[in-house]
Amino acid sequence: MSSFWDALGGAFGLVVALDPDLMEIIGLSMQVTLTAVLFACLIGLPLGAAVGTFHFPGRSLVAVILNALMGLPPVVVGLLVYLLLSASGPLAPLRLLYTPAAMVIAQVILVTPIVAALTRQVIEDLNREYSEQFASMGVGRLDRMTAMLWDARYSLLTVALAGFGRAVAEVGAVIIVGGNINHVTRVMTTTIALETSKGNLQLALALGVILLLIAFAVNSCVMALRASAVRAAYA
Amino acid sequence: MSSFWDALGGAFGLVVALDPDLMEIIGLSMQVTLTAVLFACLIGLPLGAAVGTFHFPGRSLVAVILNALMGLPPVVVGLLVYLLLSASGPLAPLRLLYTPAAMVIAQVILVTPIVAALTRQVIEDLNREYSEQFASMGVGRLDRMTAMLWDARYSLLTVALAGFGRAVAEVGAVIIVGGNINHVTRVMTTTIALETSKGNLQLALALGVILLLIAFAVNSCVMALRASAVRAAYA
Amino acid sequence: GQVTFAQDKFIIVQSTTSTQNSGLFDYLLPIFTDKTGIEVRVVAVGTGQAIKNAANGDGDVLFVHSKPSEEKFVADGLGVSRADVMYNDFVIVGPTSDPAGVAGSEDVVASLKKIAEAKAPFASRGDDSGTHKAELRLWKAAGIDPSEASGDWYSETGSGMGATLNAGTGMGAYVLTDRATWISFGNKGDFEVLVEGDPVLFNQYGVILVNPQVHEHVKAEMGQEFIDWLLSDEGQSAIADYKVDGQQLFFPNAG
Amino acid sequence: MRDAAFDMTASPSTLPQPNGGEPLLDVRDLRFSAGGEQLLKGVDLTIRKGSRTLIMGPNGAGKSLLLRLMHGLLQPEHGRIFWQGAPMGRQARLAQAMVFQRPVLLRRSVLANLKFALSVRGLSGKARAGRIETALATAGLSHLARRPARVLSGGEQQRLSLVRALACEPELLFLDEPTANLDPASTVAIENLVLEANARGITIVLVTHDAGQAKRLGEEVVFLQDGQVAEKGPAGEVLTNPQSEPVRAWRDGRIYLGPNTRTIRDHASL
Amino acid sequence: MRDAAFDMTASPSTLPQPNGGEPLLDVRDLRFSAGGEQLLKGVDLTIRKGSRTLIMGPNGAGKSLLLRLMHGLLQPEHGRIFWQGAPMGRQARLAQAMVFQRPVLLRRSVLANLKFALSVRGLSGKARAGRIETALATAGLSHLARRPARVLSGGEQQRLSLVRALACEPELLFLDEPTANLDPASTVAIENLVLEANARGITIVLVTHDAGQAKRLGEEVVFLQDGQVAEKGPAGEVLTNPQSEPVRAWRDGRIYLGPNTRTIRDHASL
Ligand SMILES: Nc1ncnc2c1ncn2[C@@H]1O[C@H](COP(=O)(O)OP(=O)(O)OP(=O)(O)O)[C@@H](O)[C@H]1O
Ligand SMILES: Nc1ncnc2c1ncn2[C@@H]1O[C@H](COP(=O)(O)OP(=O)(O)OP(=O)(O)O)[C@@H](O)[C@H]1O
Ligand SMILES: [Mg+2]
Ligand SMILES: [Mg+2]
Repeated sequence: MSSFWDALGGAFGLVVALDPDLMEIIGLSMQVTLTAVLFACLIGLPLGAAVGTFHFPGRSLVAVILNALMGLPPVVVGLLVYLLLSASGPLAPLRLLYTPAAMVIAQVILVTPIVAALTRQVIEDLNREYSEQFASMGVGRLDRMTAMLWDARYSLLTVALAGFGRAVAEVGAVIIVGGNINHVTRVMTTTIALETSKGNLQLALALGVILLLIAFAVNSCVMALRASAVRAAYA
Repeated sequence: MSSFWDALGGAFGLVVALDPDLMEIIGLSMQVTLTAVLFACLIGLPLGAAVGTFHFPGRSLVAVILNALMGLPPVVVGLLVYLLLSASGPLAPLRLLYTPAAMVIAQVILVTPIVAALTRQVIEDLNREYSEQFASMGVGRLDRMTAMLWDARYSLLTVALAGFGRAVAEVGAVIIVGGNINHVTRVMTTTIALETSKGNLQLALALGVILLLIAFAVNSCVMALRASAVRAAYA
Repeated sequence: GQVTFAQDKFIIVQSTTSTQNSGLFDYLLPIFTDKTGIEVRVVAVGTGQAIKNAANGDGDVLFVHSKPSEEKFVADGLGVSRADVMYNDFVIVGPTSDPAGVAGSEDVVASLKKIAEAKAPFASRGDDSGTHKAELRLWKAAGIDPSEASGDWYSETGSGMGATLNAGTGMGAYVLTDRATWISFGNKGDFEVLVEGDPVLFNQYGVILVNPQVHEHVKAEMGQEFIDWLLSDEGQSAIADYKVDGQQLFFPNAG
Repeated sequence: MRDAAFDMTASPSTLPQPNGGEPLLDVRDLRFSAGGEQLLKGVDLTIRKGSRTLIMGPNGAGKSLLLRLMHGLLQPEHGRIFWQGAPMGRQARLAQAMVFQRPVLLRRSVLANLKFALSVRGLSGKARAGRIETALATAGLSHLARRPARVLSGGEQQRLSLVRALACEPELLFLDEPTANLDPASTVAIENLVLEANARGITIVLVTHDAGQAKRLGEEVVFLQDGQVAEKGPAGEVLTNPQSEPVRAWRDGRIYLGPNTRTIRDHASL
Repeated sequence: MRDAAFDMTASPSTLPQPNGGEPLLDVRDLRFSAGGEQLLKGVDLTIRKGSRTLIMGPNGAGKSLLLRLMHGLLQPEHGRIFWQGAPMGRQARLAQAMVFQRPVLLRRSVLANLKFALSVRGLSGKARAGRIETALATAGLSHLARRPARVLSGGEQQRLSLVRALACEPELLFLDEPTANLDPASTVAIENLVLEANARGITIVLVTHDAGQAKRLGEEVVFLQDGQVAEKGPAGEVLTNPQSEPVRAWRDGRIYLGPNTRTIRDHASL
């Protein structure tokens, strides 16, 4: 695997040299992923909290559906979004196909169920502890949800990071709706797939290592923020 | 999208008619995925529980690494396993490349961090409650872990199902190490990818719907088993 | 050769997506397997990846369409020898609205010039595949460097033929594709073949046995049997017999 | 035991009014089962407006369950609960507050716990700040306001959850063993607080195991045994001159080996 | 307060031996801080083998913290704890058991909770079954063995966690307000159980707010106030004839407004 180390060195060289092409790709990766995770959390956290908190008919069915949707195949999501946005699709006038926005849409669809399903579990566990007290205090539905989302925030960070992991690693959906178009929609994962299909396996691996390091950096930042928040809460 | 309904009808027709090719593909999908999830749980549950329970130097680093590894790109995992198993790789004598076993290995690598990272969070939350009592009783390390894994089993089901979702939907890694060889390593997701590249988008979508229904069925079974276990525990 | 167990009676062919997506293998391989009892397992990936995989020894036979790379593969000693099997041709497909007005042309270079002048959208595979390399040769002949317009009217999809065609039909862009993939492609939309018949659009497929002296586990006997059959009259006429919608996709030209 | 069929159709206005305030909460033939066992076996009870009712009885008698049912946290399996003559609803619960036997505090600071409780009642700004200050001072927790509520000592937690409930100014306050973990001074203070609140018109329902406390606070005593009311009446009478065997046994610190005790051996060594 | 430098080097054998059993647990100038505040401010204490020590004091005095430190669940910030002359270790903790103020029960049945505790001590099969049966009978929980422990009533949970600790047959038993939620009969039973265990040689350290209980059970009383020992001595003396103002205040149900109370207003309305 010595050629791998060469490739890794080369790839790092590009990063260190701030190679504009690679920087553009990394930047777009982060932009698409973080936007998608943000939206997925905006939808998935309240959704999961609602299912984890309230009793309504069909609640366990919804929980099972959310769990099942964690198994949404990326390619299928990609196709669905493609068919919606394509020139002959219903949303063609938006002209979003092969834009980063389309990739964000696909990732939101993919990541939201993960965030929602895991949030449901976390909130359900907390609700077992809080629900009688809340009922006694007459806390309204919205207040219950927000209070529990807030109090479970440290556990939910892991949920959001799971969503981030799925989004940042994802290639099947974004390549279909983004098209992996150079300088437009090319991100880390689609680049890796491309280099793989070109047979540049070592380069592909090296790019993968860089992607992982970026994911590691993001996770470290989040956990450091969390730690300092915990410290502040106890100070 | 009327052609989609035709395709879906057609695909269902194949399922209902127990079309042997489709059955073979579905069967292999399930076999690979469930085996992978089983191994991922066997590794990830104790690993996550250990990180969530014990204090050791570098513990938070390990937690961050596990979180970051949730963002392991499937293509990279596929490449890594490919390079290991390839005829010129170190594990060539096992002759596993382009077999279902290779696909299982890739998925285990992909899913284990997800199971471990989410397990860590669940167990850490439970440990906050139990740890003093356990310390007081002098419960040994192994007993602590197994006791908490057992007591958190219902929450951990959701974790395992998240792993299942990731595995069943995964295509990037299995297509590289499995090769999508007809009758040998062709599974639902690689079939969907193939049909997509053939331009049979409607058929691909229909297969995706079937895959989702299978995921839904698996989730329903798991949740039904859980519900009856809960009922038995209170009877 | 080596001892072959019953369950081991198969070979692995590293090939490209065009042969797989066109359905050729689904037609061809059962005929061969019926006759010889040898199962053929096809791994269909990008040309570059196929060659790389074969170089690693992860296949017994290489069946691609990029003559220079194939010749280099043999020259490097990785393959035993190369033989022509069949050809088809490249065509330019595009929307019926034809914004660059190239429909009916037989001059592909002139057509590319028109497309560039009109800045009409063009989707390129951009993946170093045989098709991509052929496309780049044609641009060069037209005296245009499309990479300057990359991300503008010229989109490099960095994907396989099918994915690029999906992108092309999705964004209404011209695409250079091999005819076989196009004919069997299911998502044509309002696209049709606009430019064809130029002799420079010739697309040759070759087959190579991976060198068993480099990779000793290569199933040379069975691989050679497959190659021999492909090149035989029987194999050649089987290739010619494969039709989609009444159209012949590949034209045998062995020997 | 009363006739269930009769009780189901009985409306509280047709029932005899005990002297004192008018009925605030009426419990009719309340039954409740869980885990396949009947835990409350037909409880009848009237809480009059402005009264102080003490619920007493051995561990596991069903006191906390009864409070939960009266507060509307659990749905009865049989029987009815009326709040000011109408069936219980969410509105009724908002007029009540409850201090649980095991305090449930949010994973926030002491201050944030009080803030949350008051903002749920629609209070904010100055009005809230004032009430919070009073509550903290009342609980003797002013200097601990920024501490996470979960690290408070047992007694501090109990005091916090009590003033949290009081700060909401309910019409009816349920207290489930509110002084179990308190030191003598705090116990006296809380008892005075309860009497003060009652004097302001707040109806009190209090569970306790402390006979002294019962005598100091009680008007009405309801003695539960095995999910049934064994005896009820004015506190002085029930506690000093019990008419039923369970209360006599309780007063003497004996185990009551009544008809519902499964085996004598079960309780023998206790 | 003692000189810290001296205490750090003191070994228990050089310390004067109180009459009665030899020292089992020695606490020297123990200090502990959390959340930026010093919560224990130099506690010295000797628990003699076979003795019954009562820890008393107002809410928030640091009683539960002191128990946690003595049991090795928290690490002191300063000072030392010796177990039979040697520094505390895991081995020492295995010879001790503790009943927490707020019982922590596994999310399992009553039976499974006992099973788990005993199997941790290496018991299984018949020996375990026998001890479980005794424990259940002792706690009066035999008929609830299959119930999830989390749904037990407050008193039942307290009894369960007590017999769970006793079943492990520790040398030293820490009890943090073990009868706070118990009815009079159970309180008597638990007190007898504690005396019995003590008679069998088990050393007892018990936290209580109940002066009556203290008189019934106590040999030695240690009175904590604001993280410091205000007074210690034989139970009879300390409780009937206190020498220090904090204990006098406590006995009279008054708030001690000593030097460490931040403001008078803090506690005024309590
Ligand atoms: N969900 C449940 N499933 C099974 N049994 C339950 C459930 N909830 C409560 N119980 C049982 O009901 C009985 C009454 O419980 P409750 O908490 O009302 O007792 P209590 O009178 O408040 O006792 P204590 O004085 O100990 O607090 C107990 O024996 C308890 O084990
Ligand atoms: N982790 C912590 N951070 C900040 N303060 C703490 C922490 N743990 C305990 N305290 C504080 O230490 C003080 C002593 O607590 P402790 O539980 O020992 O009291 P206690 O004497 O047992 O009181 P009670 O009789 O109410 O049980 C309390 O004021 C509590 O708020
Ligand atoms: Mg109770
Ligand atoms: Mg305490």
